[in-house]
Amino acid sequence: MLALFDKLRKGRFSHGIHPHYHKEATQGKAIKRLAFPPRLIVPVMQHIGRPAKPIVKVGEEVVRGQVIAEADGFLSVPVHAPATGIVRDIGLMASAAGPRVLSIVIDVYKAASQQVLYGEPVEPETLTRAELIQRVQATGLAGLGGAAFPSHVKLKIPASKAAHTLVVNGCECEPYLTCDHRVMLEQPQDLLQGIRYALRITGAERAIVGIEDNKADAAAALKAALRPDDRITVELVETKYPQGAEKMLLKSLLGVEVPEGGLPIDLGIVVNNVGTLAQLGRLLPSGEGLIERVVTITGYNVDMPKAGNYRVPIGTPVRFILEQMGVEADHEKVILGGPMMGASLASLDVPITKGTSGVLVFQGRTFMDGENTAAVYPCIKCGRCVDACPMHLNPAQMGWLAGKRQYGLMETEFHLKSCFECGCCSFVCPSNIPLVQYFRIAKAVNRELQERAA
Amino acid sequence: MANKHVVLHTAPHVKKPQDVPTIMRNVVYALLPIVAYAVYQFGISVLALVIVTTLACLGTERFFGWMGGKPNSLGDWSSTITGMLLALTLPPGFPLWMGALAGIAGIAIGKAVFGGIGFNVFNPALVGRAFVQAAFPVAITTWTPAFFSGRFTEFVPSTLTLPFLIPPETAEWVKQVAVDGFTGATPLALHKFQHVATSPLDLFSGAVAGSAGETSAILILLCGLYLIARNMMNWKIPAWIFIGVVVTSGVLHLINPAKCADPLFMLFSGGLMLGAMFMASDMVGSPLTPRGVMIYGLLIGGLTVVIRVYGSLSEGIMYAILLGNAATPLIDAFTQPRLFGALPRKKSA
Amino acid sequence: MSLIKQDDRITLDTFLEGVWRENPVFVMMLGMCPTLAVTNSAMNALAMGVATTFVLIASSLLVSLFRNLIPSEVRIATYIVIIATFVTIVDYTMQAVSQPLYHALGAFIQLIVVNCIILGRAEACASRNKPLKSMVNAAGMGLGFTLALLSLGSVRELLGSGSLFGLPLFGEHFQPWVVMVLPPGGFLVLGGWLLFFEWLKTRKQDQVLGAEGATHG
Amino acid sequence: MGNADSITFIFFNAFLANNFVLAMFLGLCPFLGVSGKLNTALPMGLATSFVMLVSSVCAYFLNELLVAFGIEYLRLISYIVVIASAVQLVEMTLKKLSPTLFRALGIYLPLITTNCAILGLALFQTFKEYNFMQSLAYALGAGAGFILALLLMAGLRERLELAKLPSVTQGAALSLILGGLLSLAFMGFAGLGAE
Amino acid sequence: MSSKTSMAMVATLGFVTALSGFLIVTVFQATKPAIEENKRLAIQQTVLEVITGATADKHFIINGQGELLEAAPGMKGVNVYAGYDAQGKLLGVAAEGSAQGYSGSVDTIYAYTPACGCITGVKVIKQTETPGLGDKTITDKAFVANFEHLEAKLDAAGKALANAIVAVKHGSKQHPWEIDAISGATISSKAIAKGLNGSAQDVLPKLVPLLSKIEGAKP
Amino acid sequence: MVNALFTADMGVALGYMLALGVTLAILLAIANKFLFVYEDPRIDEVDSALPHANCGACGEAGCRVFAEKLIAGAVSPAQCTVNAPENNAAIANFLGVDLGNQEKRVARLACAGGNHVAYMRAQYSGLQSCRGAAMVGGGGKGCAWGCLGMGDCKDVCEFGAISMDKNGLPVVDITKCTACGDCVDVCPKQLFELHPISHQLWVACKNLHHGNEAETECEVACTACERCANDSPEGLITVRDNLAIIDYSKNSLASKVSIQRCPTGAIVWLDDKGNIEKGQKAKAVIRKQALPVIGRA
Ligand SMILES: Cc1cc2nc3c(=O)[nH]c(=O)nc-3n(C[C@H](O)[C@H](O)[C@H](O)COP(=O)(O)O)c2cc1C
Ligand SMILES: Cc1cc2nc3c(=O)[nH]c(=O)nc-3n(C[C@H](O)[C@H](O)[C@H](O)COP(=O)(O)O)c2cc1C
Ligand SMILES: Cc1cc2nc3c(=O)[nH]c(=O)nc-3n(C[C@H](O)[C@H](O)[C@H](O)COP(=O)(O)O)c2cc1C
Ligand SMILES: Cc1cc2nc3c(=O)[nH]c(=O)nc-3n(C[C@H](O)[C@H](O)[C@H](O)CO)c2cc1C
Ligand code: SF4
Ligand code: SF4
Ligand code: SF4
Ligand code: SF4
Ligand code: FES
Repeated sequence: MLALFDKLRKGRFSHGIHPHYHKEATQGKAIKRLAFPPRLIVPVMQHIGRPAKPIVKVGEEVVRGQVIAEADGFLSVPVHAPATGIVRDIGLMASAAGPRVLSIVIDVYKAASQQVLYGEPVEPETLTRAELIQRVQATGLAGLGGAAFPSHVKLKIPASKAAHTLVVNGCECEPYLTCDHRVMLEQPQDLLQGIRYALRITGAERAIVGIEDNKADAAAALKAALRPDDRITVELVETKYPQGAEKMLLKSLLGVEVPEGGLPIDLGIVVNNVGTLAQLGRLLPSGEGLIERVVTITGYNVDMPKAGNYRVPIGTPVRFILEQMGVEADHEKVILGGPMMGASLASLDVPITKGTSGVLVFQGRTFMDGENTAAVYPCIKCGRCVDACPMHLNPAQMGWLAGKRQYGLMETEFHLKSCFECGCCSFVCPSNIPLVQYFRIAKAVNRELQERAA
Repeated sequence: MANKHVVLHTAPHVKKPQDVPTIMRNVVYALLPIVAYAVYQFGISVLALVIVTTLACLGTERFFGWMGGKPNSLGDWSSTITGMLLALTLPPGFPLWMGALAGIAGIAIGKAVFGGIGFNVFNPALVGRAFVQAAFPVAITTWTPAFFSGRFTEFVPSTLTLPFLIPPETAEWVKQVAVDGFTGATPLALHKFQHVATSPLDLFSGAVAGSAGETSAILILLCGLYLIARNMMNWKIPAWIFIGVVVTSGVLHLINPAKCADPLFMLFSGGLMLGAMFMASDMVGSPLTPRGVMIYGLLIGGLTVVIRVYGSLSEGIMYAILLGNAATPLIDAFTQPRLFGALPRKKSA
Repeated sequence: MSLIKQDDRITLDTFLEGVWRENPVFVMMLGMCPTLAVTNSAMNALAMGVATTFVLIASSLLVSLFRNLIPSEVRIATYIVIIATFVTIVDYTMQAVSQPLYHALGAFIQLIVVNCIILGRAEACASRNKPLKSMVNAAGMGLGFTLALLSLGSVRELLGSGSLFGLPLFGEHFQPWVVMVLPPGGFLVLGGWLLFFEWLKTRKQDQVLGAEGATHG
Repeated sequence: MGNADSITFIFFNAFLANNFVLAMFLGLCPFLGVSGKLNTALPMGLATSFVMLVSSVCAYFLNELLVAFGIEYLRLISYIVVIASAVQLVEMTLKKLSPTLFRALGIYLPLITTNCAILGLALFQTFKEYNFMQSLAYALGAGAGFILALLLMAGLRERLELAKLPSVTQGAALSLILGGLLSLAFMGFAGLGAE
Repeated sequence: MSSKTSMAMVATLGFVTALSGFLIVTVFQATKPAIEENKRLAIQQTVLEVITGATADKHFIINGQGELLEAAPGMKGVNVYAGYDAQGKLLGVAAEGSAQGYSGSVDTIYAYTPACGCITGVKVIKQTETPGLGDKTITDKAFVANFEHLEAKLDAAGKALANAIVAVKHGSKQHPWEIDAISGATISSKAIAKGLNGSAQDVLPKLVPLLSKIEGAKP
Repeated sequence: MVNALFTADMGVALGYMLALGVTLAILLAIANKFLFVYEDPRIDEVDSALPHANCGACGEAGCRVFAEKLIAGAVSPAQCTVNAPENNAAIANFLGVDLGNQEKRVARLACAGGNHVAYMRAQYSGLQSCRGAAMVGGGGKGCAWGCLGMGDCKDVCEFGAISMDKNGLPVVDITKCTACGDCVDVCPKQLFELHPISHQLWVACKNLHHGNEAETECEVACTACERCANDSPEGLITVRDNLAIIDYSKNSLASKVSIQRCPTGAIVWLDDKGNIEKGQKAKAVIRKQALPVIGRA
């Protein structure tokens, strides 16, 4: 009975939410290049894993594309100079998350041509898988879908496992963001090339590109660019947040559930973001490093005629971007990433990093999409969060526990670890309870306690 | 001052446009037609009753808020709902002082002691009613006729009873004003104690004895549908209750038609419609998950019929809902959602 | 026996302990069943309180006398036998004195046997102290219990029947709140008293704090 | 059904309408004391119900004996002594067989001895002159009712543990008010099963 | 565990139980007369109250074979209490009725007056109805007036009542065998009616043939 | 009357009671033999003298476990810092062991940046919790290392030892502090450390910026000027990552000399009541009210 139900539901995941998407402002605008800022702030840790080690000194001249910090082991990626200039400082600089992080500050030469000098072209088809993985690491590629997990690590299938399917995540389910959409429309060849490389590296038999059905034009563009011998299919999925979360996407496309605490590779699947693979398709043959990415720059309730998708050098401070957009310095909220999961900034001197997909400027009473106030009420047990949580958790119960600091219980009894902080629960909560924030706190505390116990 | 500064806030930065006061305010809107119809039916006595219970609820809420040093919580409208619903569950000629006491008891022991909105485990309006039902069993089973002629100018004699005193006998007065055939018993009591059936038409139009707000099932249904349409109420709760009632009474009716009325009568008589639509559906006292809601609804529906058929009382919805509220934490504990990608349970819960 | 030394002296506190600081009902929450069951009128409450006090004192005396003879394995069983004996005595005496009262209290006279206060006193006090001290303490506990029952019984009777010790107080037009003499009334009135005491306590604390703040400021 | 002596009526009456805890005021100490957590309430309820069953059977036969000897006035003392010993045996067995469970129930096991519900059951079944089957139904009903009340209470208290209670409502007062409301709700069962 | 402590245990418990047995028997013996007197008085009082004018009573038992016996402890059967006036004339016979009310059984003693073939008094001896509501059956004067003359005639065959005693909704009493219920306490009222009817249907057919015997058995 | 007592009744009753008592006693005795489980009675005794706060200050999972370990000799009574000293003494006496007194330890706060001296760069709104705020862009405080002042530590201290002063800094009442370490665990900026009260020299700052950069965020920050290190005995204070670090293994060398020339008063001397003494050269802070939120200095 239940199994039958599950079958019927294939092609979609249950729960989730339908926020206002607000993509109109930027989805029709072609990707443009943003000017180089006078100063770049390049953190050595823009990915998950071990920080890269700086290999330049203060006062040293660096050329665009040159490695300025090298990978520290396998679970790490190098950092390349996003522009030609001079290293002004290597020290603790502000980050989006708050703590000061080690960063390389580069004063950009105004007059420089900004040609990418480094890069040693190769024929990927001629390399072995191990060599390819090494080359991927050398590009400094880390997932552009948000988590910034080193791509070469993901593409290296552990010996005990085998990958049969590569899923390409073109959902872009976050409101406001359209960078992946534009990349699919404008660079289908790069993307398909990247998919082919990834198929080769992982040894998967086929690739499926999952795209939300509000981006049918992107799907059409990709289909048109397919070669007959490609083992690649393009499929439309329901437009619903968080369709782009890999677990949801796999459920929608393949009807499988990634087991609790597991990874897609446990099911023989590798998931990559379209932006990541488009970069891979370009960087792998040319041997260049990841020095810029496409970022959606837009806002709500602000006058921003230049809103659109821009190719932004890594390390560009947000302040510079806003100046370029002609936005006045005073505004209420600036968010890096999408509105559902992005971080609001305490300081505008925070740089764009490899994982940044958007810069959103919110003005006025923009916290809410509608008529609400921000006042927090006690949980009225409406169950909306339970009905919204795509992971089928019980956010209400966890919220009550968090209110009493019973973090341990949240983990042992209510699967706190399975929460991927999508924000659906907070989004629907009529009591405006900051559920996700509670869960982040709980996870952090539990992690610390475990570390201390270890 | 122009010193605007960056505001930090945790994700998500957008929200669904429905917060607690909005929902509650809409429930008030949904209740207004029912109140209006009750006033049309029973006259100014009911109007006075609604006002008194609502004021009592609001006053008690504010008093306890003040005692606990909490900010004013009247703006969330929830106490207004409590007051209105409470009045709708009381007999039209219920003495005002008893109504006030019900409001005070409902908010005080039903809500304030638990910490106010959201923390109450029982439905405050029903706590108030259960309290006065146990305190004044005679007054709460004294019904007055609907549509009596002087209803817009004249109070039911018992309405204006002085505080703490026994309400006057209304039997004589009822004889004077009643359209003939009024027996002073609700359709359920008639069926149970006298084995007299009431015509469905009367049930729909509300020309029967009963609580102020329970008599027109259709209107209640429509007002509930408004909330459902606006996604402010969980439609599954009334639905499961109706299913529970129909199934239980259907089975019992087939076994012994003399003892248990037919499902249709069960569904449209008494306070079931009001209770299922507006009181059982109060999310604070109902389970979180769809499976929990199913159990809760079936439990309430089933209990209502069982109490109506086998108990000493003719109506069981109020107690059924209170028992459902009481069982909610247990139901919740046993109907946790199944985790996405859950591994088969190794250890037992 | 115990780590923390027993004090043989009999002080005022030996007696008063049970009346207020360790009131069996309001503080220790013991013997709840009779407390709630028979307090629907002040008279019943008083009778129950007196009966319990008698059993309490008598059994304390006996337990204390035998305290050094009883092997610890059959300690509880022995205490219970002693208590049951006195309860039976009370039971028959009450039947002989007044049938209506006996019927009003029903089985709860016999259930004094299982009133945790009595066994608790036997365990905690009588088995460790000299007879006189045990009895004084038991008397205090009994008084505390009786007072608690009375405070419940009078509120419940007053509101629930409009009378006190059977005397109508509010005239014949008073509408009694029947719920008060029903089971929920018992729970709610005791809950109400506890809330009231708690409120008094916090208010007192606030005052103390306020005074401290003043001197500091 | 409907007959006051029928087994079903006795069962449901003791289970719901005249619930031992909420209407008869029996067994309140464990009801208030051990209802803080669901996973201690259930074993406690089961243990108590088991002892109820045992003592009901004991009481039935003991009463036959007492009547045969014509010494009914020794009823109370015999009941309580037998029950106390039975509980002690259960306690010892539990301690031996499942030390963890023993630890969880901790100080409450001895409380079963001094639990009015057990003795009350034995006395009431004798007063009502129930025969063996009726006594059994009575004990089962009372036990089920005790478990039900305990579980409902534990569920409510566990939930309220996570609420922001006003400072004065914490602890015993809260349990009592909950008990009052539960008892109010159980009034709905009045007369259930009667004709 | 040494056998010595075991012995001590046995000895202690034995001693204490014996001691308590002694105490209890003493008290029991001492209070027994008073208690029995109390109980007898209570019943007598009720019987004399319910049978108007009676000054003396006598307790009989009708056993399974329908024989009339003077009551003695340990007898099984239906209790009936005869009430006589000062002259020793039989005024009426009291019997017990019981039925389930709102929250428990309602037990009554009622007086049957052979002269009119009717019930002439009812007294509730035990009930657990809601105080202030269900106990109106005792206090409500209009309700008690129902039993000044409540018809309880046997049918032609003498095996059952000609008309069953029933309670009807307040204000709708039409026949002499109907009881006008208390409004708001219909259930309790009905319980009384049911108790009377049940008992009368059972007892009267047996009792009526025995009346002469009772008449003769002066107190 | 007396005669009535010696009826047959009495015989039956006495016989019955005797039989009952003896039977049950035998039953219990047998059961006792077969079902007996030994548990050290001292555990109960010791347990009863513990405070039953189950706070974990002793490092064990609750008082009973602590009692068991006490019996086993694995811990010493004074490790329960919550209990009244006389009760601990009673336990030590009862068990015949050493009290095991240790020097009292208390929680110390490594931040002096109240809202009157440290700048806020953004306005945090939302859950009033330091933990929560720290995760949202660091909470908006200019100094990324500094106290956010939302009092998680105060909330978590079971002993009521922490209060928030008017500038939003927690103050530890060292008479109440039991060194349970809860505040150490809870603070997202790791500002608390447990120290014996003899550690009186203390750096009340964790800012890793240098000189001006530090001072523009907080007026009482350690500027890494190294004066304290230079004035102190060799090795007592070192400046590492722009912050003065005290080597408490050399605590016996510590004196008030070290604090005198500190320009911001970041290094302080704590007396045995927990009062703070700053050096003579430390700039005086006269501002009382909170600084406004300013985007960037
Ligand atoms: C700590 C950690 C370890 C991971 N290890 C692997 C891995 O061994 N292999 C792999 O393919 N992906 C690995 N991932 C990547 C995940 O599969 C996933 O793609 C990544 O967390 C980003 O997903 P998200 O953006 O949905 O959060 C890891 C991620 C994290 C956070
Ligand atoms: C709630 C949530 C929403 C996500 N939405 C998207 C998305 O819209 N597009 C996307 O590419 N990745 C999204 N991700 C990340 C994916 O789960 C996954 O990590 C990513 O596709 C892996 O590709 P990458 O390693 O190339 O970044 C989301 C993750 C989460 C937790
Ligand atoms: C708390 C409570 C106690 C009640 N007690 C009694 C009672 O003792 N006796 C009784 O007949 N009905 C009792 N009732 C039942 C109602 O009053 C019932 O509606 C009534 O008996 C029906 O009679 P009516 O048709 O005359 O109104 C009680 C109801 C409640 C809520
Ligand atoms: C659909 C719906 C039904 C409600 N029903 C009730 C009700 O029956 N009684 C009541 O006191 N409040 C009711 N409320 C209001 C509110 O939830 C209630 O006051 C809370 O119990 C207070 O915590 C209702 C609210 C909604 C949205
Ligand atoms: S944030 Fe976590 S709990 Fe909330 S909806 Fe998303 S996965 Fe579920
Ligand atoms: S959505 Fe909010 S109010 Fe509703 S149950 Fe979840 S936490 Fe509670
Ligand atoms: S010390 Fe830490 S926990 Fe305490 S208020 Fe400051 S930041 Fe918060
Ligand atoms: S929380 Fe901190 S201040 Fe409070 S007692 Fe524990 S260590 Fe001391
Ligand atoms: S008094 Fe009844 S269980 Fe304690």
